[in-house]
Amino acid sequence: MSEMKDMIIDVAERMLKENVSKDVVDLLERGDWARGIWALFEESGMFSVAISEVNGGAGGDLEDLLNIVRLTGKYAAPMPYAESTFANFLLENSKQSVVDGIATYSLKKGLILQDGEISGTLPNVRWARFSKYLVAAADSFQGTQIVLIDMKDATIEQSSNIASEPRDAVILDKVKPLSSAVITDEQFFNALSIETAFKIALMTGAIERIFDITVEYSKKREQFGRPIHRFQLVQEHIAQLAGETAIAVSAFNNVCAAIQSKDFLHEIAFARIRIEDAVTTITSSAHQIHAAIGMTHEYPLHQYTRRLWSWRDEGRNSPFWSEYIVDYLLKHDVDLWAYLTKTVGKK
Amino acid sequence: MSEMKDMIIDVAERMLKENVSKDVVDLLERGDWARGIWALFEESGMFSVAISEVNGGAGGDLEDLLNIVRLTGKYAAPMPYAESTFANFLLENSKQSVVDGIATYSLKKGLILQDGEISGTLPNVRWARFSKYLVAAADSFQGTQIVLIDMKDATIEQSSNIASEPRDAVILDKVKPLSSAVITDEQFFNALSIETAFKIALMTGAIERIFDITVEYSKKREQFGRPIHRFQLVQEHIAQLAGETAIAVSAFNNVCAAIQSKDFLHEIAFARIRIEDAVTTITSSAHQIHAAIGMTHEYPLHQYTRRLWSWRDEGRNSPFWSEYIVDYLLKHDVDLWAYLTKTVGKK
Amino acid sequence: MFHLPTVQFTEEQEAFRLEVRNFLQEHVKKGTFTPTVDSWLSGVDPSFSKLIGEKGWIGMTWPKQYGGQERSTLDRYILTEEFLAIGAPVAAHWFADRQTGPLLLRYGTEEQKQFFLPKIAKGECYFAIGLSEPNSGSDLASVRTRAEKVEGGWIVNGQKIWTSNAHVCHYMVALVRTSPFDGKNKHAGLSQLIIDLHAEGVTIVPIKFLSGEYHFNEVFFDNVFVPDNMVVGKIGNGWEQGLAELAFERSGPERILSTFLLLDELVRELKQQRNKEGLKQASKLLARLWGLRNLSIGVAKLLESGNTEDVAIPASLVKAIGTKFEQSIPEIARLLIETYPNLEANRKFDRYMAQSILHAPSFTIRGGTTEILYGMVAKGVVAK
Amino acid sequence: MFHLPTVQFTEEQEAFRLEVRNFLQEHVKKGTFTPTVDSWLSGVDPSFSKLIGEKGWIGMTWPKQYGGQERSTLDRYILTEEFLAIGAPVAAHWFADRQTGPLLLRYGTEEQKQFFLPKIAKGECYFAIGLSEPNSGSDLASVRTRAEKVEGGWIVNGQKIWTSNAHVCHYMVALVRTSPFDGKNKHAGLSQLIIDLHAEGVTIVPIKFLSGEYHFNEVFFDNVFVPDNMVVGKIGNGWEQGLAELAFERSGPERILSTFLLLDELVRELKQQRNKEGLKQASKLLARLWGLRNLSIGVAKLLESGNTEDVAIPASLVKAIGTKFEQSIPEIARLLIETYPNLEANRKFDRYMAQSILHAPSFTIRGGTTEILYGMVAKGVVAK
Repeated sequence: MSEMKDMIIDVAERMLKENVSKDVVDLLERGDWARGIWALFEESGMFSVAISEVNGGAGGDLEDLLNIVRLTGKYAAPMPYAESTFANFLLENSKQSVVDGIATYSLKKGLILQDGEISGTLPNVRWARFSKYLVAAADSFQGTQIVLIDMKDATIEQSSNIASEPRDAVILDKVKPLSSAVITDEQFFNALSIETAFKIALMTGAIERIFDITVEYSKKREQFGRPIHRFQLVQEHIAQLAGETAIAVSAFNNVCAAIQSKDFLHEIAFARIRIEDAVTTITSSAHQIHAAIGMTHEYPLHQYTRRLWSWRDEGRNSPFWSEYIVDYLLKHDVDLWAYLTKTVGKK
Repeated sequence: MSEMKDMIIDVAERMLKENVSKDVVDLLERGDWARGIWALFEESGMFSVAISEVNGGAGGDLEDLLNIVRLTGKYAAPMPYAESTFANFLLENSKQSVVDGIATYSLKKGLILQDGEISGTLPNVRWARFSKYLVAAADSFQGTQIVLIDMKDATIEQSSNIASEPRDAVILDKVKPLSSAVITDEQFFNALSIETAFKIALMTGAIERIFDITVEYSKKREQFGRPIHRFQLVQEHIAQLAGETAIAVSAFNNVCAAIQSKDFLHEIAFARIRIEDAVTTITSSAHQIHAAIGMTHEYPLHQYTRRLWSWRDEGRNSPFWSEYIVDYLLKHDVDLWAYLTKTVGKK
Repeated sequence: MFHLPTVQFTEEQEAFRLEVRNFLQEHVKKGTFTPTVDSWLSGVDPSFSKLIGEKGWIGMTWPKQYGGQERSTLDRYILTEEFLAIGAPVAAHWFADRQTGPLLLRYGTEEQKQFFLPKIAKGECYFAIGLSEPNSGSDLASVRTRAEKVEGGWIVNGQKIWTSNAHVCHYMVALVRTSPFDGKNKHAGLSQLIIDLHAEGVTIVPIKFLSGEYHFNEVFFDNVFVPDNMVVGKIGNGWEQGLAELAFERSGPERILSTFLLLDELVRELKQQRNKEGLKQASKLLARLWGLRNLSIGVAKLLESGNTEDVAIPASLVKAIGTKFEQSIPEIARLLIETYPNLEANRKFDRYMAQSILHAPSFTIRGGTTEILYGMVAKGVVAK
Repeated sequence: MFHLPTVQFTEEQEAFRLEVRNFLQEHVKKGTFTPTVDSWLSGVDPSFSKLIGEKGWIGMTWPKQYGGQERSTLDRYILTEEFLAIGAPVAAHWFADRQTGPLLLRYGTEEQKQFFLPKIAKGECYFAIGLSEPNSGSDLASVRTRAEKVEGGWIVNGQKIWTSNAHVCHYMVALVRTSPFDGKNKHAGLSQLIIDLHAEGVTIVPIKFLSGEYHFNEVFFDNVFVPDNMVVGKIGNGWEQGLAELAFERSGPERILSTFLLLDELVRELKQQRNKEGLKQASKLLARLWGLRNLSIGVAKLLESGNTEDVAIPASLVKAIGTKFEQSIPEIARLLIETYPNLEANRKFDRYMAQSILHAPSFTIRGGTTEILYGMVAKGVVAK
């Protein structure tokens, strides 16, 4: 964790808290987004966190960036911050120049790069309609390449997820990339795992917020003449929310620590599997405590639960990471306890 | 359901209630069993229920028998009633003469019948040490055979399940069966499914009893100055017990009705899968409500929960029946809703 | 206490089931309706309701003199199952058929029965249920909407909330306070009135659902005049009347099948993939559905035989366990088949998934929360 | 409130882990002990405790002057994990090491510390915990065992129950009433006394566990004299002292790993079968274990840094969620690998399964029921 972390985090949280009201989150449903907070983030250098100084970055690290991403999840900030920063992460890690302005990315199969031209269709590309650049993986004779595409060259079919976030189909027909670079399978897998860390960050943020909203509601709301948090069955829900929130936050923090230590693939696998479990419990308990009011558009809870229900199916999810763990266990003759304590092969 | 059902059931329940106290159930742990209730059952013709009149039976049907088996589960009666009656069921259904006295059975792989002699080992045979006869499935050149063996010819290695019920290994070395008969694969599968119905009956009985014991306890036991059934979290456990008990009882009754209608394989599959689910919830909620006292040998709860934990892993269990359903779905191009409503192929 | 009757459907009942099924499948093919998850609450389609009314499939258990068919409870059960299994848009007439009809048959005046029941049966007259009020939640006795006696009727003032589909309904059966609130007997002084939703002083304000859809409303009453002949049953008896209504309507197929479309699609996709392991997981869901359906049909059979005493507990259990089952389907399905839930997706699995996820939280809230049901069941079994 | 510290173990810590592991594996090979599920409660083996004491592995965080090693909380955490992961019989000295030692270090007199701690550290002196009484259950304030002041000490009369392994212990720290019960302040007037279990007037009666095993006891006190120097802390302060003791001991590896042996055997058998689908199910258990372990280690780290304020809620959460996790392992495992649970089976999977099933119900009862923990957590977060 870099030394600037506490400061950056404080600044980011203050900006988000002051500028992302429920109305701002709702902008998406009217076809707009939070340009104001985007501009503030640009001014305060939030986009250069974790970009190396050579590329004009401010010198923070990935953990700092993931913590800001977590906050954008906590405030459901309707802007492509995670997308733009991860797009630049992909560019940097494949030794290409980073870009300014709104960028998005896709690591799905679907693009083919041949004779210097890219064709294919990518479904559910985040924020495509608002993006200036797309960073994507494309198959080529040289192997997988990370390519940078000018969105002016793409055709877009608009669609959205159940949280009303833009998830558009992007169609490329013989488009020349602005740049491209071959990456190894290992690099590609690393990119997938960092993408998963971004999703874990976003989901952790939303979980934290749901916990706060729900506990607050349980104090204010009365039934049968008492605040509802005094009923045992509500207490059970609160305890379950607290437990899953604590585990999600701690999973996220451990993923960050593992990334710093460069040995993180299994942590990311465990964290993703565990946090998807948490989403089920958290969304269900939070809505049950809120009852009818939580099902209304006017009340803010759904801005976080709908995002969790969307985000948990984005990127590589629980079944993918389960398979990763299983393949590892089947390939290596490891003692389970040594595996869990990271002491495999040590005596 | 035969007309005699209500009468038989009443008589059986009265006898069990009066004669199977906690002390009687405990006999097993001292190497003995309930010879008294066995004799009463013999006197009142409980062993000839569901045996055809040709074979000297009293003319009841399988549903009557299953209901008595359910009651022996409800009272944890420590005698091989289900085993002896099912052994005779196997004999009758393979057109062999039924036997008197204690009999047991095994439908596990392990025996080979060759040149008129049987060899092999069967693990976990119920009540073997007390049995006069063993009815078992043996592989032969003619296919599967149901064989009747005199237990004098067998070597027994005693063992017991976690409910302290005798589950012995039976070793046969070139033993001549008293009788034998070849059965078809279909007949064998039917036998497996009726065996499962017997287990469902036993488990349903134990579940009913656990429910009764636990509700009674929740009324008597006080904490913080109130009977515990007034605490919401105890109410949740009681409601879950009630729900799983209602579903188990109704599953059992539907299995009986299906057996009467001769179209029962899928019912037995569903019932077995569902009741194993119920066992998890029921044993956990009942013990949680009872807290420490339920963990003592002196209190009767464990006589039922330990049986459930044993019986649920006997015979063909949930994974086996899941596979049966899956194979059916994969082999037949059926509409799911038609399958569930038993209207496949009807227009 | 748990020995409910078992039901083996007769040939006539099976034939009726197939008749309904063929009719509905035909109309799906024709495009009369598009199947949706949770269609009994969100599938409002008055023209479909009229079509169903023409078939004699609304109020089908009622006396013929009031437009009914005098068919059995089990026939109605079969009909409802087929509607829900295919996701037919039956929401417009749902509450009138399920609740208002039986209420009027039990407590209504001859005039009310003659006036309302035939219209309901034709699929032309829809009723909303007016129970909840702002902040009342599960505490229904805290009703504040009041009716004051005037010459020839009552003047109603107050507000109902979470009223499903009030915007397409013609009337509401509202629980109102006809005597002042008595802290010692909160259930006294409540009455049921039929309120014309187009009467002067009634304002219906939509409440946007979290998905942006529109199912429920706030309904305001500002000096609304309700004539005496629109009182249901006895003044002051509203609590008992309303309670009876609720208890018997907890155990229908709509507490089991709200997300059946998704389960159906899950099994279809798994079969196409020949995914044996996935199907094994799904088989557990089928066993759960089978267990719930036995219980639910057993309750229907009990009701048909007129035994209402033993119904309350198993009916509450069907709702408590059934709605959790409905909720569990999307959570399990998403781990077995890759999906990205989207309300406008072409792929059915993604679309049903989106509908299921967004509607699911309601299942354990509407019609009595799971927490309230746990308390009712526990009190019931302890009292036996 | 949930941002617990993360821990990356140092090379020294890792070396220590491997030292412990090698030692234990060697002793399993030698036959010093047979691994069992839930060994921290049911694995009583005084000779093994002495062996551990010789290694300096009891009271290892305590000051050297009292026989400790002044090692860190995390070292002790690692040690405990290794004990439980291999199922070592650490029950005899368990409570003395986990609870009595810290209690005496915090509240004990110099004389008590010098007398008891070195013996505990050698693995020669075992303590029982005397909290529960007949019918007290979760309501610990309802303690009735009373101590009356006499010349030079106290006369104790009453009864404790569910006292784990009292039959092998030398002493008990008992919560007793030293002033009459005050309905308005149930927590006042309670004190902690060290009672010699071999003193006159003490009777220990075994309570048979449901499996026929023998872990817990009733302990009767009939005019037992306890000298003044055996009072722990202040007279009347027993509730606070006891509570602190409980809160900090809720989140150890013993709330996560009680059935780890079974999980380990499950994965081993699935790997042998190369059962990919079964392993996928198991991988979810691994992720749950990983999540709990992070939380539990985070709490240990907080305790090490002296921050006890933020510990109570996460510690209760580890216990509430961890014990349910431990219980879930046999229920999931039995569906993945064919088994017939048997305490005497040769096959480890069947044996661990039997041990797990029979012990599992205790996990969510002992040391604070899940229901009590839910209430504590909810009250805690609402108050923040």
